[in-house]
Amino acid sequence: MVEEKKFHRQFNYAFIDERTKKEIRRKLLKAVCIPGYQVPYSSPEMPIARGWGTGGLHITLSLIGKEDTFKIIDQGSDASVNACNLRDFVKNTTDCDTTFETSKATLIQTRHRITEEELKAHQIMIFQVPQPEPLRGVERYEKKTREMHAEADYAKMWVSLYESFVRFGDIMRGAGYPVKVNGRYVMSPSPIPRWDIPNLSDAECLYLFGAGREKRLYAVPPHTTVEPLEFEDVKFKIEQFEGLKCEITGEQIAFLDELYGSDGKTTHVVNDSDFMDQIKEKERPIQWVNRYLTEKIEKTFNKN
Amino acid sequence: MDNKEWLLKVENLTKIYGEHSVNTLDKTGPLFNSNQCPETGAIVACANIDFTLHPGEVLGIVGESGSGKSTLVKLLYFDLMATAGSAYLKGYKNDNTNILEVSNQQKRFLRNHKMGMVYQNPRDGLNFRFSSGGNIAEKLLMAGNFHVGSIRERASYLLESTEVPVPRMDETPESFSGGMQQRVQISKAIANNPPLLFLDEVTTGLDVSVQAKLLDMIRRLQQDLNIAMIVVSHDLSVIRMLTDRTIVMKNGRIVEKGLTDQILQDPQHGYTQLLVSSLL
Amino acid sequence: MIRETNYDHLFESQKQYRLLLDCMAKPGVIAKLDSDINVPDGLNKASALVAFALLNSDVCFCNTMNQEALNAYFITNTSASPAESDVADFIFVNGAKPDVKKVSVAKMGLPAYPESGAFIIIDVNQISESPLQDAIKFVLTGPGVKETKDIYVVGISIALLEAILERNVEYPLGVDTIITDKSGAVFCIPRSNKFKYQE
Amino acid sequence: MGYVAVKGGSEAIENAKKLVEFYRLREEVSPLEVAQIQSQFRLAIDKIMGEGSFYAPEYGALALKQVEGDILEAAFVMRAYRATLSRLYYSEPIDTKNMFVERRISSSFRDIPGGQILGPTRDYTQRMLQVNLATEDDEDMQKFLTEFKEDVKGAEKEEVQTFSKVVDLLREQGLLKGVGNNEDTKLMDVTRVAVKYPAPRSARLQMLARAETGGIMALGYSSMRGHGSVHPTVGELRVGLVDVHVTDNRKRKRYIGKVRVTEAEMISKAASKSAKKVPYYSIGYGLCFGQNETKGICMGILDRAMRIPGNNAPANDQEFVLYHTEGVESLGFTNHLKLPHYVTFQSGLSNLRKAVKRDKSSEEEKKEGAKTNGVLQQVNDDLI
Repeated sequence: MVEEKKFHRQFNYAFIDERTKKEIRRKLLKAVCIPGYQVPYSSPEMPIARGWGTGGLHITLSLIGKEDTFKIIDQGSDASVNACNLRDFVKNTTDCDTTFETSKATLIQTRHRITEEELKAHQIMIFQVPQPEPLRGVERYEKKTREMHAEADYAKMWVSLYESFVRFGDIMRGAGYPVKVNGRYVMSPSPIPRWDIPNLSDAECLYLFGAGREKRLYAVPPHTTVEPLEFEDVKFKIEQFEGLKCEITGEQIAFLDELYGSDGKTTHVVNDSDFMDQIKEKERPIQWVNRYLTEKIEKTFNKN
Repeated sequence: MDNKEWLLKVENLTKIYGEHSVNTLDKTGPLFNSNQCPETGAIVACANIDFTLHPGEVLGIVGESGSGKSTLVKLLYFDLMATAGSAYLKGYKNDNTNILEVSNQQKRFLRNHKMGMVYQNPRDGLNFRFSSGGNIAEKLLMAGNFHVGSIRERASYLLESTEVPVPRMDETPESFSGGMQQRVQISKAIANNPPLLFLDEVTTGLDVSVQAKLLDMIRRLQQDLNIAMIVVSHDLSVIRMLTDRTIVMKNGRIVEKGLTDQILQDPQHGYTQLLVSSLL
Repeated sequence: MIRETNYDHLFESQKQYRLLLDCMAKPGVIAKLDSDINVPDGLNKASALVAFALLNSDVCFCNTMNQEALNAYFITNTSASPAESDVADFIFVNGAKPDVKKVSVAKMGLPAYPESGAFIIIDVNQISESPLQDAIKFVLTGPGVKETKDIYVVGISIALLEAILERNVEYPLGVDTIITDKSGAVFCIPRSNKFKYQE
Repeated sequence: MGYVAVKGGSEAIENAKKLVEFYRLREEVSPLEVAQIQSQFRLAIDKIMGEGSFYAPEYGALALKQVEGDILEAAFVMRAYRATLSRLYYSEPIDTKNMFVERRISSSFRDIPGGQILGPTRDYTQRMLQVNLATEDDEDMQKFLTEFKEDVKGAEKEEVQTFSKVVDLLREQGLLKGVGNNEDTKLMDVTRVAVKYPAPRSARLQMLARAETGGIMALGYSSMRGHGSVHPTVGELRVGLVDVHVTDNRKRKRYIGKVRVTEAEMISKAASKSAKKVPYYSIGYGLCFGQNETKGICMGILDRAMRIPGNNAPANDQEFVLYHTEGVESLGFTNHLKLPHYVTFQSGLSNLRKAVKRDKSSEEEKKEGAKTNGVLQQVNDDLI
């Protein structure tokens, strides 16, 4: 019966049709060739809402194959509800392996965090990006921000940082701190905390960024310079968590979440759920090395 | 004057809006008392403008509205694209590169390092979302100064020399008076010591007393910094006060040029005579 | 005309794309592309696999060698359409005997949209990480390369390299290069790479 | 403990899914049939097809059933499904001159060739709650249908209703000028490529046709109320069926079916750019799936408004209009605020705490209030 046929249709492997996958694959190659530059792409609708990780999914599903092991985190956690939903979706449409263990994953999709554990050359980290345009805060028109990137005209961006210092005594950018990639493009790292920013630079792994709603893809290849925007006398700083440690593991060198108990007491725990599990159950995984972290380690342990 | 001592050379600068024909230039101008081509309706904003500016010299451009005087400086500051013509800047690429035809990145470089512009409307030259200090910082950042301390020092110095109260540096120009906004604009324009400054009707719309103070300040600044200026105004008293030489424009063409004193005392062209008599 | 029936357009192209992506992200890394296909004379199998992985009816290509047979082969197997080299998204070139003129007019993108610059796919005889006789040595530096990386290539003309360097003078405008050899080896030089070569 | 609570993700989702299904059915009223929804929620389906940019009434009805009647959510489901279908052909431009007209009005002229045809509309009815519908049954339905058929007997088999266009009358007299959108030599398919700004008219019209009705109504209304300068008249508004053709691989034109569309041709005055400065009329065009007159009209207003140079009103600003009327995208992004943001919040919080500390220790306490407000604002800006 025609009616029966109408409502019985198989979806393609990894959901997206091959033609769109090819388009995304070509655009990703171009993104890699021009680090930090936002490549426009078709960004077809997904069965996931816009703003909930469609850009990340487009990349993941265009890359994924039978041999891949997929990990997805949201705010550092593998088990957060949206991560679970997206993991289910990827698993159901590809039948690939999934894992919580950072070291076992080949593709890691993330929202708002880089793993606490250092990533290796064979791994690809895929960011879900809400607003790919770092200049949107200082210039609302896409036509103009495109021109600004074309001419490497970042005056307004710099003035906004200057103004932040003047008004508040520091550069008040929290997550999503603007960076300059390969000495050319100013890029939004997606809303990762400043803690993670130094790990974008000169990494072993490939970083890919997908902004579905805004229809943009971009990339930071391995061993690429990524510098946070800072002044000679007003520097970029990571979050400090001074004197705080994880309630569960005692860990001091990791991005911490602040929890409020029903008794009103504040405690802290390691944000990266797999990192915490590894510490608890096995051994502390190898962490990223960057000068901000080294400084923090020195400060923390000299004090103690 | 010695040919070696030029700063800016402008040749055949022309800006036409709309479709033009071979006759457009011949059928417009002061002779016809019109900017508009009778054949195509094209508007000739300015045409065949030639002049040379010397280092440290102040050149006035005077004319009624629609004479093309503002267009001229906007073409040189790359706010508008010229239809034809060339301009050369001393010290830039062997002095023989037409700056009107270089890439946008190069134009940006020239604006950041070699030129300053003060517009009639402070909103065109200042970003009202930024503080006054931030506006000045913009120019300094683009010239490669990334030290907040030294940026603030320079901004304070500039605001002081343009008579803006330094404690108001971190306020946006929004709350300032018109005269003060203009002074912030001037501070920004001269922030990285450009050899060349354009002033486009900068006192228009201000109170007479404020005008006088601003002109005084500009004259003092010009003498202190020995900066070359092109001053555009419809007001001959502004031209008289500030400039060494003057170009008189009408319907997009130059009708008379010479030393300002001479033009004021003995205007040759009928139109200039009219302007001068109205000043008296 | 050969219609490749053994090639798996889903999983093989996925696998080979991943290798290409890795090579582009890490200029100088050599990958092997292989598949059970019957490529017409004068084309490296790996170049055909690059085409299979990236081309479809949304893009156009220009092949500067053995035109008739290769055009037919690409059209049949990828649905991409042939085009002149100044508008083509992909340009296929013989490294030893290149049509340099065609490469020298390749698209290099627009300042606001540099990604429209072309891919140049070059067939050479041999690629190696260790020195070879008659090879040209590439010294690669830039994003994806830790410090510098040396690659040896046999069968590539200097004029072609000059044409590519010339296209890439005004970064971010430029072309992105994929080099394949007869054994299926492939490496990439994105426009961000400031490579030098020595004879 | 917070940490453990977050871990139950998968299970929580599973339960939420079950619960929402339970909420859909818990009243134990017999399940809605798709055919019922399709035929009796005709206008909802039309909206869903327009915003879902997918002409498939059965699927629209199914989607509406699935999401318990949330029209935008249903459009979202349709879009996601549509995105998995391959685009085989582009249709030939439909010719609305040959529309089988069901409704057709013009407010520009008192009478028009062929006459005004009200067709199915609630425009001139009193919107009183019709309490008798509460007890409507099959018998009532049959009774009405029989009577209605009796009424229209004899008038039934008139000739096919196609009419020439009202705007053609103006065009023939030289009062209406073409839009002159030379930029559009090729259709730009907004579902296949990311739009670049300024967007060509073909892209703008497509995006409006897919836009959320409420969104374009708000902006269209703003333009008429004074934020902008479009003062339109309905040149012609028609609703009816049009034939759709495609050209196949062998260049043969093939008929593939009919779709119902609403077409609005809005007329407004435009200043001339030429030397003589004679004003003329210019058109604002709207066309969308199904019967959705609000959308057609507002689309026409916005098409016109976006061609006015300068961005002095929201409706004249194409980036503003097109980005913010995209219903499915706005829906997703506004709702994504429900996702956890504790990492980003923490990052902003650490800045704020430091700033407050600095502020307290600083001697100049004058502007304390203002400063802290500024700080809070900044922290909010960071929470993207």
